[in-house]
Amino acid sequence: MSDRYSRQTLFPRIGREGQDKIKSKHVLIVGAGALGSGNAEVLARAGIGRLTIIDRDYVEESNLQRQQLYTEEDVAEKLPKAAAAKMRLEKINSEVEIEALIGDATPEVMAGLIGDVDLMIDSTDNFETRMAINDISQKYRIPWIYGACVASFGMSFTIVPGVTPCLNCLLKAVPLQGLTCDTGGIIGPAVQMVIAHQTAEALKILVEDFDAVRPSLVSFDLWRNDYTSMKMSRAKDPGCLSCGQNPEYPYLNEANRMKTAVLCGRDTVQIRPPHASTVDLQEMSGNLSALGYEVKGNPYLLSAEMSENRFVIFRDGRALIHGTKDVAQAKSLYQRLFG
Amino acid sequence: MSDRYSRQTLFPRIGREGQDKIKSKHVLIVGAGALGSGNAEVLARAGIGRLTIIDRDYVEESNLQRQQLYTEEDVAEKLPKAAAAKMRLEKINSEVEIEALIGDATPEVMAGLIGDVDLMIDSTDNFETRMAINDISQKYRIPWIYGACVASFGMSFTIVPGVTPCLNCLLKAVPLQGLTCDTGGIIGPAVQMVIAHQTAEALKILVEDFDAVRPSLVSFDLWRNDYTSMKMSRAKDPGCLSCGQNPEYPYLNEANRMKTAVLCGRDTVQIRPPHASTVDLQEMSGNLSALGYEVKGNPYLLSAEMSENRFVIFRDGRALIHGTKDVAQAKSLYQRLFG
Amino acid sequence: MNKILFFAHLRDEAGEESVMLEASGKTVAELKAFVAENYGIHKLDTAMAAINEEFAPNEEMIKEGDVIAFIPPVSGG
Amino acid sequence: MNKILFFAHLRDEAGEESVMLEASGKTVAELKAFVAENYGIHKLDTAMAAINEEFAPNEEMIKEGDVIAFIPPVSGG
Repeated sequence: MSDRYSRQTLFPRIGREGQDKIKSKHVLIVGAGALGSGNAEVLARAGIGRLTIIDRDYVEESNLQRQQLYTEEDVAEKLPKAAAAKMRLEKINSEVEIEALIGDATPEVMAGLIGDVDLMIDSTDNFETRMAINDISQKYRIPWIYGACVASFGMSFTIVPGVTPCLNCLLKAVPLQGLTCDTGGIIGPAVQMVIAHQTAEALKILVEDFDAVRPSLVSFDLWRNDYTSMKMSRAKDPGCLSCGQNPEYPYLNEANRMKTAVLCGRDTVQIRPPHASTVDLQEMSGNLSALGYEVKGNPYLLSAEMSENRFVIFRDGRALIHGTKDVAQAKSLYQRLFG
Repeated sequence: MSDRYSRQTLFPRIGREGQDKIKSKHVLIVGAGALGSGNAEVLARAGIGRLTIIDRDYVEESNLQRQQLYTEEDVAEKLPKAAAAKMRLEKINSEVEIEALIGDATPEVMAGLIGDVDLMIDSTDNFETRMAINDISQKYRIPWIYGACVASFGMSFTIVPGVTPCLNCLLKAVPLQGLTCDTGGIIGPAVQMVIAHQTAEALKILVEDFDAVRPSLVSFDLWRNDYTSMKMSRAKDPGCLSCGQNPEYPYLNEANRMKTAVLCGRDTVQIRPPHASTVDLQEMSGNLSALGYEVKGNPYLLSAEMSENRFVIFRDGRALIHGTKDVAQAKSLYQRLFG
Repeated sequence: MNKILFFAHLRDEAGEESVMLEASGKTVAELKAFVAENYGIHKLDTAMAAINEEFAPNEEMIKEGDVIAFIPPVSGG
Repeated sequence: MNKILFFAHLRDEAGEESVMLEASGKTVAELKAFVAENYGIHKLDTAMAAINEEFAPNEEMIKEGDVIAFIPPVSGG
């Protein structure tokens, strides 16, 4: 064993045996934004054997404030995040095998990747993908770690199939209009705090110290000096469609997904949420203005424009993303606003 | 204002006014190890105006497991940490003015740097330097943020002169033989957690939201799922020699410092702690063996050797560091073992 | 009486960190509806609820002295 | 009775997360000495003590029912 991991093998709950286990494991990180880049860096430094990272976006200037693997040069070159992450991670630890996938983490894509994956780390920015991760976790019996943050607030919860409740037990449905970093802002320390929790849980699972896995959902607000643990033993729903007695894995089903269509000849992608809902157009208008968009609207719809981004949102949640035929990019923009 | 900080100015407690304040401020980071590199990265991404970073070490292989600015190439080139940190930080944010100082953070050196510094962030690995930071903070009325971690445990406390108790109120003396990363090991998530707390406090101070500053000392254990806040209002000692009515700033005084001497012709530095103490040689022997040292000893002393490092420790805390005439490097090795 | 705690943006919407209410005998779902209407909080129906720091489903009955926390799931990452 | 909580490496040394003791009437310094001797904990004299989650100096007198936590200052960074 090289000197490289000496400070980690000195920690008795890992030791040399734990280090060998970490080296033999494969982690799938879904998303390479703030949480994804941070989680990937901590695990690469810790000596994970294999990392698969999937992300559909490229590095933008507004990412640099909190996404730790990226530089100004990555922005200038408009590198896809997964590719830029892989390059930096290889400089950090050339012993780690890294697979970078540029594209949308659909249920089919994730199911195809899951083969020998030991753990999934949620680093996505929307609940549709999280619910799909949750169903894949249950179907293939692979633990995953939920993490999210907005403003100075964040939360994390570790889901071990057969042991803990699952995300569908807690949420029952995809919550629409959760606050996102694009609507509520985000500070770097909140990102770091979620990463600290997700990677600690990851190390416990990788060294197979399941007794140490946190049984509660943690939430915190670093600006308000709050830290709360919510016990989860009673959250398990025996009738849950994801983890109950007769699972249907509803979020692997087309019917529960966002519908997208490229509108021929119009250079536009139409997005329709799986279930009709009512968007608060006035609130959304305020959020978009704060982000720098030029916004126009009426009681039925709202149109917004900023540099190359141009879109229209209707009250029922339907949207037209103009100026693109790229479905993944259109979904990315939509989900950054709606969560 | 560019798009770069849009997600941070969207956070209402910062806003555009707060962003301008951050841009106008100067932070001194003492140490560029795990906490120093992480704190520096978060603040550089957040758009701090000026950073001064001081560190006496160069990048070693065993640092890569947790010190986030450094790569395998920095190890191969044996770059000083402060210099390697500056290079990476400039790629992350070329708008930040960064001064990298390679050397020992003695009280005199720190006092010379303090001119227009708005905040000091403790990222050091020993209490002697922390007590000096604490005295400088009181003497020059500059807030500082204590942070430390070992194993899966860590703590942080924000010290605002005239408002909170100071570190000398809490500790009364330099605690000898605190656990260090070299004796108790350390995991990356514990580092990230301390950084999250230190940088959140830093942002509050930089935007001058002093009401939000955390009034308690936080400590946590990520493996054991502990998180404790200790209220500090009653900790203030009116007779404290650092922050009381008749301050003497004892840690700016030579008498309370480690004594070092280069032993002529022997390529050896002698180190003597300021006050005699009793080292548990048996425990130290176990720690050093776990780190990979070859250790020999008797009831009076212990000698240890690993590649180029070779030293002898006596029961009263005195040590001879062989094979070097560099006092800063010798102190670094000593303090990594004794804290 | 019952103490009701708000987390994250719910706190901004409520304008307070916590309120005191008589909630015993109500279910979690009923309390959510009551609070949403009387304190002008949007989207409380999708918030998670804890009673005395333990997750509580919508059907759960609130007892005298219980402390209820509303924690909104967040999505950013 | 009093609950005594140990943090960080003190917990490893004590072999327990917490112990129950009769400590009322003792000062913090006296309790430290007693615990160090009876639970084989080194270096407890430099640990910080909290009574009911509030920092307590060495001279502070412990009362019936107080929860005492010992938190060692750590140095790594």
